[in-house]
Amino acid sequence: MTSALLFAFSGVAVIAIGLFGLIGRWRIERRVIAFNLVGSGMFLLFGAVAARRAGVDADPVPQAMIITGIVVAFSATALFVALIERLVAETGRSTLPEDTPDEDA
Amino acid sequence: MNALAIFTTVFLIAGLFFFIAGTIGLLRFPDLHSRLHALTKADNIGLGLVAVALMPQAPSIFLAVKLGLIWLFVLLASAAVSQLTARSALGHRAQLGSGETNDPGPV
Amino acid sequence: MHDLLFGFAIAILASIAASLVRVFSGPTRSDRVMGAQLLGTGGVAILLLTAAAGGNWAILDVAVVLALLAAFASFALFVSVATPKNQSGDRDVAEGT
Amino acid sequence: MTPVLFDAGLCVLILGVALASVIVREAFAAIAFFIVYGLLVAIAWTRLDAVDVALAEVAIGAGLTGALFVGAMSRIAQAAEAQAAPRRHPERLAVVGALLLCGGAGAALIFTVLQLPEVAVSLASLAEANLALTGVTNKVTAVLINFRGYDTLLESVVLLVALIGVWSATPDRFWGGPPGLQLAMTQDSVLGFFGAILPPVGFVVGAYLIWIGSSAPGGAFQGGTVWAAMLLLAVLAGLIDPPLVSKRSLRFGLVLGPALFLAIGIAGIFRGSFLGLDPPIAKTLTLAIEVGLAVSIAATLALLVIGKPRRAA
Repeated sequence: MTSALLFAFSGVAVIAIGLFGLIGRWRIERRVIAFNLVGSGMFLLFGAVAARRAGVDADPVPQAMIITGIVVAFSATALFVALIERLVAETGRSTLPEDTPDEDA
Repeated sequence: MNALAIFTTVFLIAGLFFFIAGTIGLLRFPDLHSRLHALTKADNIGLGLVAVALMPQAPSIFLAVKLGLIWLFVLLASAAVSQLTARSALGHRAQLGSGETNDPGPV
Repeated sequence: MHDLLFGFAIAILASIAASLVRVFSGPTRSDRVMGAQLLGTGGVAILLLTAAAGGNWAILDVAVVLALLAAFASFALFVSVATPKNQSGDRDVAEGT
Repeated sequence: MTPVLFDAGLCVLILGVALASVIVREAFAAIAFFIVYGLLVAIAWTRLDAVDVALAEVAIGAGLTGALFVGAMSRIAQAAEAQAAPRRHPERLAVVGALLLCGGAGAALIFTVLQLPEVAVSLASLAEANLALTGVTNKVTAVLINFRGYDTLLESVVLLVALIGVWSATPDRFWGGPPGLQLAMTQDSVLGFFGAILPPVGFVVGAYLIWIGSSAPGGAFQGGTVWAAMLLLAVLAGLIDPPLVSKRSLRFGLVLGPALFLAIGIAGIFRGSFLGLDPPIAKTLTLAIEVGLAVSIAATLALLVIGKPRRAA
């Protein structure tokens, strides 16, 4: 099934884009979005690879696992956000210490 | 092509017209309020025509009613959001230049 | 009919793709919300079309949830636009500097 | 031919939106793009014949995650106001290195996908063969509640742990207070009107999704998420206040689903196996678990979006 392969490759590309955001962005709130893209790309890759078999009913097991994954990813993101908020409240910055530019930089 | 198919096609073409017109308006109109006006055409009429077009294709009355309900939901949401958008734009114009700064800009 | 419906779905996809420009360039937050809102409506239309084309009417439920949640997301975005102490944002007035 | 064209267009759009959410300058626009991304991926799931996943994606990926980001972004922006804007451009070498790394990772993944056997290994026929024992006809629901019930049970516990984690980030002086901030626009008439109309409709839709989940796409996660969104809408519109995190009835609602699931699972030991649902009453048990889970999921997800207490009780 060509379409499934198409979506699988898109999933790969989304993972790569998210990875780039994760590396290339310094503000943590942007990194959270990038991180979610990586996760979503992986779900898409997983689901599309599982859906390659044309003509037969879709496999329910990967679908169930992806639904579980989406919910867990959301809860992890919420935890992530709460920790960032605390970090910002403590430090006044939304970048990690090692990414904060020196005053003379 | 039977009568139902013609009905569907005609309504879909009309719906598509409103979607494209709405998008062009959203892109080309000069200010927020006229853009909003264009947007609501796509929301309200475009989707409505698509929903009506597909009703004869639905295998049961229940599904045809569901198509109508979906349109109704979008209509309701769009009306309220548009109202809020328009009002917020007016409100912000009033306090122009008061304490609004540009985003520091993430790198 | 199947191909015809997909043809219309492609056309609407192209149309909402164009409205992404508004989400990208703004200039105000309200503009971005409006662009996203048009994408939501177009997404609903596409779901209706593909549901009819494939005869997979369960997709209509996705459209119902999308209609509800798009409204919810618009509201969440909107509340952030309208929060008075909003220091972070881009300009919310086209002619502002 | 046209469906493939449609899929190709959809893929291009998904990639464009994902890229835009990473490179666009304003954080607000990035969030708007992320919401649009979730919507487009949901359409992709329907194209992959995974309507259950599409429902979960559109509700959580597009709706709730967007709301979570928006709330977090404005709070972070307020707190980090004093932050000197470090608007520096990364060194060109670093960008090239990052691009190479990401491109390499992508190429490796594509190579792996191409190495996979032509025909995907599928458990579909196995699920099909045992479907009659579960009393439901939606295979995804059968997998979630019955075949791989332990997965779902643990997941519902993970949600609770995440919520405890979020609450743990509360500064001491606010502990016991209601979560979230006082909203500025509780008196807005349009929002109030809309907030009064939409939640009842949404609650019916959520209940419908949970009910239909046994025979068609839907279920506890999808229905529970719609409920969560409606709860949040009512909070946004100022119709209800978030409860104190120390409230006993709230805590009861949070653990209802996992506790019920666990209790039924333990009862299953005496009839055969842990988490095994007795075939004659499997449908009833499944529905009971789904309703309990949906209540807990709705409460937990809504509270995860609202976040930790930010004012004293």
